[in-house]
Amino acid sequence: MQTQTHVAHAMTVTFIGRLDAFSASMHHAQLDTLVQAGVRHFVLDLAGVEFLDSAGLAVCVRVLKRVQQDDGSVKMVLPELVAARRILYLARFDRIFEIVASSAEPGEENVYV
Amino acid sequence: MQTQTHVAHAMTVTFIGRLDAFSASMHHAQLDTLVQAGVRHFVLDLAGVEFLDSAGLAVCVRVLKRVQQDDGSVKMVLPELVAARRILYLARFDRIFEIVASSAEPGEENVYV
Amino acid sequence: MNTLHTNCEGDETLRLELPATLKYLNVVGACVAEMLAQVEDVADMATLSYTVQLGIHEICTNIVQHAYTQQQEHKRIAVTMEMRAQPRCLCVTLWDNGKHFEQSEVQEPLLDEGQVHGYGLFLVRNVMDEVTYSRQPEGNCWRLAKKL
Amino acid sequence: MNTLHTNCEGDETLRLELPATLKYLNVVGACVAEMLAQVEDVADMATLSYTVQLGIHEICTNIVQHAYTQQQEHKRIAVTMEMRAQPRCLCVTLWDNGKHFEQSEVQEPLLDEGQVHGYGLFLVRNVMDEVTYSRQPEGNCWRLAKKL
Ligand SMILES: Nc1ncnc2c1ncn2[C@@H]1O[C@H](COP(=O)(O)OP(=O)(O)O)[C@@H](O)[C@H]1O
Ligand SMILES: Nc1ncnc2c1ncn2[C@@H]1O[C@H](COP(=O)(O)OP(=O)(O)O)[C@@H](O)[C@H]1O
Repeated sequence: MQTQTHVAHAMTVTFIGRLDAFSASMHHAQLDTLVQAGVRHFVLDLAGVEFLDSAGLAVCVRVLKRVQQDDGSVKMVLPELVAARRILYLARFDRIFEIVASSAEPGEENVYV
Repeated sequence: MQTQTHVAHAMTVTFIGRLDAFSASMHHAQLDTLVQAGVRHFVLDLAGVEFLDSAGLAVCVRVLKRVQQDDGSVKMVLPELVAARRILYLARFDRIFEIVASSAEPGEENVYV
Repeated sequence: MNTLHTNCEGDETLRLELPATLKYLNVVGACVAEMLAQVEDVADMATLSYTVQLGIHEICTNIVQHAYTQQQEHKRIAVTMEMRAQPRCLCVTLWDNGKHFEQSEVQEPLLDEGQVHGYGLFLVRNVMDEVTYSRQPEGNCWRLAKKL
Repeated sequence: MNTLHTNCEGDETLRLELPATLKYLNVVGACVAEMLAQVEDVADMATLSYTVQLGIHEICTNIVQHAYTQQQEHKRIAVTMEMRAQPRCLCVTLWDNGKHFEQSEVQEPLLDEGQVHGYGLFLVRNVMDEVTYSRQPEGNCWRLAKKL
């Protein structure tokens, strides 16, 4: 995992599998570590998420609230799974996050969680 | 499904998914229909079987016993799933049936069940 | 509202009783998925199955994280599931012996701001057709139903 | 032989109770699979999970097809599952209220001839580490265990 103290460009965090109450505390900790390491701009890539619950939604909002204080930003790649995408729309995440088509930008840094 | 009364060459019957107590009565009926339609030589293709239980084993043996009386034969393609293959070896199916590598012979007749 | 749930404890009922810990909740989801897998002629079963699993899962995580927070022992969840006909629906009841739920203490999530909690019951109400909570002599009782 | 099964009804036990019909047996398999999916450091979990599911499934189909053949009502199966440590194993108990099982009436399958029935208990004994049947005041009791 990246730990340098100044990161100007966006860090892509790729979630695979379940993003739920069981994994939430681990994901919180991982994102906190990145924020502490200086990351202020995130792309949360949920394309490969198979199960997303309210705790998973909270994981995303929490990192947004933290970096917003520091003029940071959080973009989001929606899950491929239609049902999971619907949950994000229900919670109006398309209004809270900037939705991007894909996180694949060459040269970008990437963390898999 | 084929229903002609004289079938000299082998009929391949391809099983997909579960071959178990729940599906056994349906599979019995399908194989019976083929025997009644005159089929005496079978290739039971279990390559795509995901779950096989004792009732599934019995389905295979029953068709063998039926056609053996009439100089018929039953060959078998083993499941790709290692665990299912082990069950067949446990029951010594490699001694009862002629195991063949694949049922793909051009021009052969094929039934999916 | 609560019309789907009448007489939901017949011979076709499936019961599951498990420790109220997050790690076992996948088992509940798997049971629901298998019960729904047998239902035929549903247009988008993958999405339906996901949302029903989610609804039940949210009630379970709430039981683990809110009803049983103060309690040390005897933390169990009992779940009954039943497929019903006319109207075709899945009825699910969840029981716990933890703290009571107080609807009056719950605030609707402020969706436009984003919430760090408070999405759970909001999602449940949105994905299920019936959601009721009641205190019973046997414990807290959540009834969910989804038309299929 | 029956050493793995002592004290198998603790706080970590998962219970499932369901109609004794073939169509619900997938649910039992799905529960077992999810419980095993949480176990780490098993060399070939896919094969292990399959064989444990098979062992439990065979006992269930026997209950449906033999214990409950004559009975019309109250045909239920109760299953308890528990992961244990030292030695690490999955302990499963299955209960029914049907006809008693008579070991003396069971013949070993003649493997070299091929059998149209009789493979069930043979497979169970081969894939599980412990298999015992007993009559209890509560009903027929099958205990299975598999080391992990
Ligand atoms: N089963 C429960 N028992 C007691 N209180 C509950 C229960 N479920 C929910 N609550 C209360 O309702 C609030 C809202 O729950 P919910 O919408 O699921 O969001 P969250 O769990 O993220 O707080 C909780 O914060 C809690 O105070
Ligand atoms: N749960 C049970 N209750 C009563 N009898 C049983 C039970 N399980 C097995 N049996 C008896 O043992 C025999 C052998 O069972 P099994 O090896 O599973 O093969 P199969 O079910 O194919 O006959 C059955 O035919 C039945 O007579």
